[in-house]
Amino acid sequence: MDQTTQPVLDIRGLTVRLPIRADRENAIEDVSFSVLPHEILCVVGESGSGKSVTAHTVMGLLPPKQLTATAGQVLLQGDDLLKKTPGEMRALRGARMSMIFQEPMTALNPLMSIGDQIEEILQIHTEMSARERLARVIEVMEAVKLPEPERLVHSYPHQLSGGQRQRVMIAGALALEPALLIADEPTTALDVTTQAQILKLIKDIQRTHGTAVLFITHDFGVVAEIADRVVVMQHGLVVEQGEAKAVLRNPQHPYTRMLISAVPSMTPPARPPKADAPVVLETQDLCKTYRDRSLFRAARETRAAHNVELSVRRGETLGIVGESGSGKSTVARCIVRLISPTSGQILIDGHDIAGLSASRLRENRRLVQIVFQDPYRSLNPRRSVGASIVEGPMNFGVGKAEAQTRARDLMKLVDLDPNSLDRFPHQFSGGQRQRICIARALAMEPDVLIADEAVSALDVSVQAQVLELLDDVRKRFNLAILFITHDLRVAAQICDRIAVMYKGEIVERGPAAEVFRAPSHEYTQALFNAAPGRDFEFGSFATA
Amino acid sequence: MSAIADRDANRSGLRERLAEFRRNVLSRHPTMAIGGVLLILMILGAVFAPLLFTVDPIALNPIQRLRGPGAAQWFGTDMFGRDIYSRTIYGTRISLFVGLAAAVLSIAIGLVIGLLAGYVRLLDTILMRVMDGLMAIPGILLAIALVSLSGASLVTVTVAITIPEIPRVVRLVRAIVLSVREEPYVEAAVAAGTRLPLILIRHILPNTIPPLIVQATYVCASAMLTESILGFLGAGTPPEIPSWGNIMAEGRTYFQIAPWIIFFPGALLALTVLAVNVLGDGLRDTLDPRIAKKM
Amino acid sequence: MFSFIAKRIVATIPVMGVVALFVFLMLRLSPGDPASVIAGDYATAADIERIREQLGLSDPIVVQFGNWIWQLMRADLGISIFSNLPVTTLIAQRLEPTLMLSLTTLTFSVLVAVPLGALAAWKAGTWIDRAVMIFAVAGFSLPVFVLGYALIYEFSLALQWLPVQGYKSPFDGLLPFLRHIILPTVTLSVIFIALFARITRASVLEVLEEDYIRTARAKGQTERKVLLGHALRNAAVPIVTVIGLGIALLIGGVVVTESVYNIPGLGRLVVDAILKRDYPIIQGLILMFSFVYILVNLMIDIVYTLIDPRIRY
Amino acid sequence: PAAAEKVLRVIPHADLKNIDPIWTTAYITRNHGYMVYDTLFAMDANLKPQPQMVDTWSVSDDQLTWTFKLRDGLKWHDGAPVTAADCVASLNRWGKRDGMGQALMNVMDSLSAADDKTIVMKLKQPYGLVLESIGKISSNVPFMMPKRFAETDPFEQVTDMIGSGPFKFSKDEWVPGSKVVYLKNEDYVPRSEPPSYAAGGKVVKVDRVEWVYFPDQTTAMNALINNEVDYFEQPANDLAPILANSPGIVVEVNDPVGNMGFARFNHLLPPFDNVKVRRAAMAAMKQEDYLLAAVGLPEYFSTCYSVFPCGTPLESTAGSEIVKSAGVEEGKKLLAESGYDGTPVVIMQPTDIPVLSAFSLVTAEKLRKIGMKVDMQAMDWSTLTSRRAKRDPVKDGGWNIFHTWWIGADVLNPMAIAYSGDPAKGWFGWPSDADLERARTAFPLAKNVAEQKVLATKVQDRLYAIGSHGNLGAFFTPVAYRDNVKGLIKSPVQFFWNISVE
Ligand SMILES: Nc1ncnc2c1ncn2[C@@H]1O[C@H](COP(=O)(O)OP(=O)(O)OP(=O)(O)O)[C@@H](O)[C@H]1O
Ligand SMILES: Nc1ncnc2c1ncn2[C@@H]1O[C@H](COP(=O)(O)OP(=O)(O)OP(=O)(O)O)[C@@H](O)[C@H]1O
Ligand SMILES: [Mg+2]
Ligand SMILES: [Mg+2]
Repeated sequence: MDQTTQPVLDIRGLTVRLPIRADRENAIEDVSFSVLPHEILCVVGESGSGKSVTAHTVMGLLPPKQLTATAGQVLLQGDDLLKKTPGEMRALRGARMSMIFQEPMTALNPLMSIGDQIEEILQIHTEMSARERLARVIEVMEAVKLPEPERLVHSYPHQLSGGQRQRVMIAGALALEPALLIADEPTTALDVTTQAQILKLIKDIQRTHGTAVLFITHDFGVVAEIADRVVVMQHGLVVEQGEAKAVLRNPQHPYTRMLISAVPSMTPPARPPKADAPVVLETQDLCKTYRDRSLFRAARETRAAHNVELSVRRGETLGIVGESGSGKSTVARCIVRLISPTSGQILIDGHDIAGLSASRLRENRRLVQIVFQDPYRSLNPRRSVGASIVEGPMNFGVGKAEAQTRARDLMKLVDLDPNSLDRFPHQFSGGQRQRICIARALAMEPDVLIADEAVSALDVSVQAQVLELLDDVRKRFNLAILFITHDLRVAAQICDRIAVMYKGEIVERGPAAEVFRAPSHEYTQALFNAAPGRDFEFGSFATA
Repeated sequence: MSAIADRDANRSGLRERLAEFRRNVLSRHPTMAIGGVLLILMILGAVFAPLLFTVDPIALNPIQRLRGPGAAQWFGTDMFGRDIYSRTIYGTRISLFVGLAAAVLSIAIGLVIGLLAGYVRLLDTILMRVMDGLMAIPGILLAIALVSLSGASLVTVTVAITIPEIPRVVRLVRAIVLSVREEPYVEAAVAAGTRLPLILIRHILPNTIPPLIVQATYVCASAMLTESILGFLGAGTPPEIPSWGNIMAEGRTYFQIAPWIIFFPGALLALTVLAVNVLGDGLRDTLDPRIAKKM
Repeated sequence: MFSFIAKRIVATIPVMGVVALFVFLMLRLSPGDPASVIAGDYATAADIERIREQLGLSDPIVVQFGNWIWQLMRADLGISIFSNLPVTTLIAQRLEPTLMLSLTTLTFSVLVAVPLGALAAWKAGTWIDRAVMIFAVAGFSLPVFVLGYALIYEFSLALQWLPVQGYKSPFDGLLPFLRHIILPTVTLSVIFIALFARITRASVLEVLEEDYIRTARAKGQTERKVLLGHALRNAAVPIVTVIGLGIALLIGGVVVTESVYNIPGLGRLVVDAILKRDYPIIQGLILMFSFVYILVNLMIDIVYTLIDPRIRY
Repeated sequence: PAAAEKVLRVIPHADLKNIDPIWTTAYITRNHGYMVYDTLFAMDANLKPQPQMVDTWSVSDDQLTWTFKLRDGLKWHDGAPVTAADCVASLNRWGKRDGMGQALMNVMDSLSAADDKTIVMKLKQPYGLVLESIGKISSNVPFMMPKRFAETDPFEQVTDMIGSGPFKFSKDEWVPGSKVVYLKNEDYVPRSEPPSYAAGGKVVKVDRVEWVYFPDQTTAMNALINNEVDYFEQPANDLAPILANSPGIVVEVNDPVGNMGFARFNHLLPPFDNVKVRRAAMAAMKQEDYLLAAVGLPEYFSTCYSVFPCGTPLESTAGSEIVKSAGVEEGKKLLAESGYDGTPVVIMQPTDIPVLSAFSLVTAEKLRKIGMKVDMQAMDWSTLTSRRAKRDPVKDGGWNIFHTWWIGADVLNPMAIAYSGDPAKGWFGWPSDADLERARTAFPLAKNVAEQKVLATKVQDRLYAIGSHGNLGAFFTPVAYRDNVKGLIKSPVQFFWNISVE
């Protein structure tokens, strides 16, 4: 066989068994695919589909005794990894195959300097002298474009940004020029702009070093951006694989078709302007400065929101986009008055609630409701979902029976069985919980609904459903929605108008279509340019 | 029709839950089951002490002093000829009382203070300074001082053992409150206009229960030990009321002459504390996996 | 950093204030006072009143408290009512044994418990783990004095290996010091070994779940080095915290151990003082213990910065 | 120094908390006083005062002027000679604190130093207990100290330990609560007579005496067994057999007089303000039960129905039927007659003193048996000492009964404060009986022994008649020591001269 076409990684009929009493018998079943040299193979699939288990099996990092490979072969350059002893696996890990992980924030040892952590891998696998190792460390740090490597080697992870940390991870993974690099959602936790840089880095390295890359993601944008070939997994099975372009343009398996159809388009659909509807929410000069007033420290001030001016009309969705830390949540929390703004005004139906006392505030609580990002923590796990939904209305004097009826109606509205009101949150899936949260917010019959990253934690298919629901309730109740997201595709789909936040300020605003077509502020442009697969238009396929 | 189905669902839910309890708790933590059973036996022993072939535990009988264990006195007699078996069985009452009372009191008081400190910013600083102060005083010393200063009685001993435990509970509760109040579901309740007392009771308090139950077992165990140490240092429960602590304390001079005076209550104490600790560990593992890791 | 330490020391003042007030009120509002103890068996009520006056115990409580605080501000802990010696002298006389016993106990417990706990975490779920944990729970269940008597009986009387009691300064020879300190140390350590082993096991277990442990494994690092190099150090912060909290417990344990082994330390000084109502000693010592506790915890905060580069003050 | 310093390592019966034997009556401080200080007179084994610092003495025919001449060679530890002025000041300070001292001062006209060596005491009236007072064996002992210290307010402690006794106090080595060290006073000139109680020659045969206090009896016992100490002053009676059976250890009773158990009623409060109730209680207080419970081993106790220690000159059986041959039945009967209304009796139980704790337990049981209600209140001895001084009703912190013991030497005669019948000046419990007080005050004025005996009998009779206190019998505390320790002096007080370590 030709050296260049022999797969670096060849997985054949791999089955990994889950511990007894798990939700299914095998985490992955009869998985077969291979990664060729000079190739980026993307594995996509919904949460729980077995992507990580596959990767960990290759690395020999499955939790011992809980997950075991029961059938198949994992060939790394022809050697069956499943037959190796733990010692032999250790020798391979880091040297011939490396892995980088999703969370750059936690994947580095916080107590060890950057240099030491990269150097560790050289220490384990080579006989290099200390000086040689240091030289190599600097070299790979330069290769991943970390600034000032000589200085940075002595830094600790917390002193680096997320993107830099991920670069450190990559530097470590590449220090010994492995044949195979496994990247398990390496950019999911990063801002789009950073994500774009990291993706470019991986692609560059793969090109220059000829490393084979097994890239795990659930983001089709990313797939469109970098994949040579794609493997689609569902419930532990490989349902489809092939050339990236072919799969994306012409998916065969219904699951793949459904997934791809659910990817929101970067082009906003045409939306009728709502210029004549009354303004229900308006902020003027809204500022919030966090003061970390601690007895033992100099007060640390974070200017999280500065002179934020925005307005939302009835029946309109205003999107706030921006990268992490730009102050989006701060604005949302001020408007809901979970925190008090430092200055400025928040007008709800024309009444300023920015400075209301606790008791006056309570009377106004009904008008603004919020849905949070994390569906798992947004519902009190100890109370039935019914109790959570009726809590608000009953605070405002609605009788129990009436509140119950309203709750049942809302359950129907969000497409859930009204009889499941007395079930507990853990008996629902993430998407269902997010629906319940929406129902809870609607139960208050608010004028303004704030969705703070309300769909970011959901799989694309579920995400599409929840988005649809939100748009539906907006129409039905003529709600004003403030939709906060960092996902431009999502913003494009649901927002009438967009405000772009950057370092606590709104740098650009306008109708969604306009902003997407011709972003004017340079930050907005950078943001849009960084969106993965922005040039790829995902088709919509019949899934039946 | 649907109501019946519902009830069935509930019933099967209950049955399922029981089965799950058996599976998860009893099979995974057999030690916890043993601890629980032991504790229940102790409590039964305490309640039914008069029926367990005991004699008057404070009846003096100097003629029979310092008899070893035998047919007449199962656990032997002490220096006043009192029956160690009866004293030990009756002592269960006191030790368990002290343990349980200290646990319940410290948890109840600590809970209130902790909730207030955690949720009412203004009180936080003051309350926590006071708690820091209390915490800084070594617990045993505080207890000895309180007992010897205010006179030995069951009440003072219990109070003296309880007070040093309070700051720990307060800190625990406060830490939980501070983290739970940031939870989205609490914020959602705030946004829904729920009043502070209701927020505390409905949304925050339940989160403190599992770790507090666990904490209560540790307080209970350490209270029983502290009671015995106070006895040893001459500041324990009054000698007229037999407790494991003061039986041992009174008998310590006789450690080499009449070891049974110390041995039986000591063994029972160790066993009970062990049972409570094991129960606590098991509860922690089942009720509160998060804390399980942290402890 | 220095301003942090300075501020922290300033912050101890209100806490110490709470301690001072608490201790003072506890002493003055309770029955029993030193006058009657001093007066002895032959005294009449008039004699006792005379002594009370002499000791300043007849002054209004506020005045007494004021006097005491004023005294404290001049770094004066007062004079023992009974022995007529300055409390500072009494403390100085007895500091060494308590300090040494505390140090040996902490050292010994840490040396035994941390490896034991780490081992248990590493072997979580195996019989080793269970054995360590059973020992740990058992360590919490045994009254200190019973253990003390048993050890004396076995090692001093039966085997004749070690002395029964007493304290010898290490400055007068290491061997006698060690011979005298071994049994008390072991007695006192049991509970700390239990405590530290538990927390070590728990925090190592938690750390072993962390992503960076997986990273280290992905690098091909050996399990031993993963445990020692990565896990243990990261687990150190909670362990050190518990060691700090253990200081309070240590003081309590010292009281009993010192009695059983007849070590002339601070623990016995304070218990004797409580039983005899020697107010200045009780006040001074409890204040000192509290101060030490706060100081140790401040030191621990500083240790954090050595362990963890993220923590900066 | 000499090849090997001779050290006597002692476990004293208590911790030496304070060092001024006039300021406190604690027995341990008294023992300490005997180490450091010397006395003008001292009691011998026949309970007779013998000159100690005094060389010769005389009394005028009218019994009013007493002249004492000091021995030669008496020196304070700082090297200064002992002068009569020092002794006058010392007696004056003692006379302000001690009961017998106060009685003596009451009849004293003047006390002065005629010259460096001569003390002259003038009385207002003849007084029979002059030598018995200044030769008192137990607290407060009139110890002689330099004038500058003796002028200290008697309610304040002296600041330094300068005496003229056979040992010097090593102040730097004193660790209160743990250790006291005495060094042999090389300058001390002992009398030539053999030692007898506190009297006779105080010949020091060791270089150093170390008192190391043990708070724990078991540890103390083990230390003696393990040869870590030489002398254990007061082992718990029950430990005596173990010690006696250990090789190389001697256990014996050193105090021939023993201790007298004492249950004190509060005569001011109901129900014990009623003499019949008090006597009902006394009837039930069977000595054997107390002694067996508190002391245990029969070799260490004996019943004694006299209020003055059995075996001492004033021993008597007057009025003792109530304690001797009555019993629970008799008690019940007396109680029924008394009209006892069920008022509960508050017993103060000092839990930190085992003997007294045991006494309290027995009393509780006895009182319950005769049909009284008992409220047992546990506390430590410190609380008890301050509470017993309260005359208030029970609900305001008063009390009904507590227990203590007197060493026999403290209650040799009616002058002991325990036997006072004057509630204004008397001891806690405050019995009131004019006849009793008359007999007591007459006692020191008695012309001869026979007259004294009559008065003492009268006192005892009244004490029993009014139910002054419960008499719980005599008990003896053994000492235990390594068999290389020789030369113990039999005495109610522990002395360390004449003891050698071989
Ligand atoms: N240690 C484990 N114990 C039990 N089940 C596990 C374990 N690890 C994974 N699983 C199960 O294996 C299945 C596959 O999990 P895997 O982590 O591979 O999913 P994934 O595709 O990586 O999902 P995600 O996108 O959420 O990371 C899931 O059902 C998961 O619950
Ligand atoms: N409670 C707080 N105390 C201090 N600083 C805070 C607090 N909450 C947020 N910040 C800071 O305020 C800034 C804005 O935070 P915010 O949460 O509003 O950002 P965001 O745009 O919502 O980010 P993300 O997309 O990550 O949710 C950040 O720098 C953050 O660190
Ligand atoms: Mg995954
Ligand atoms: Mg946010």
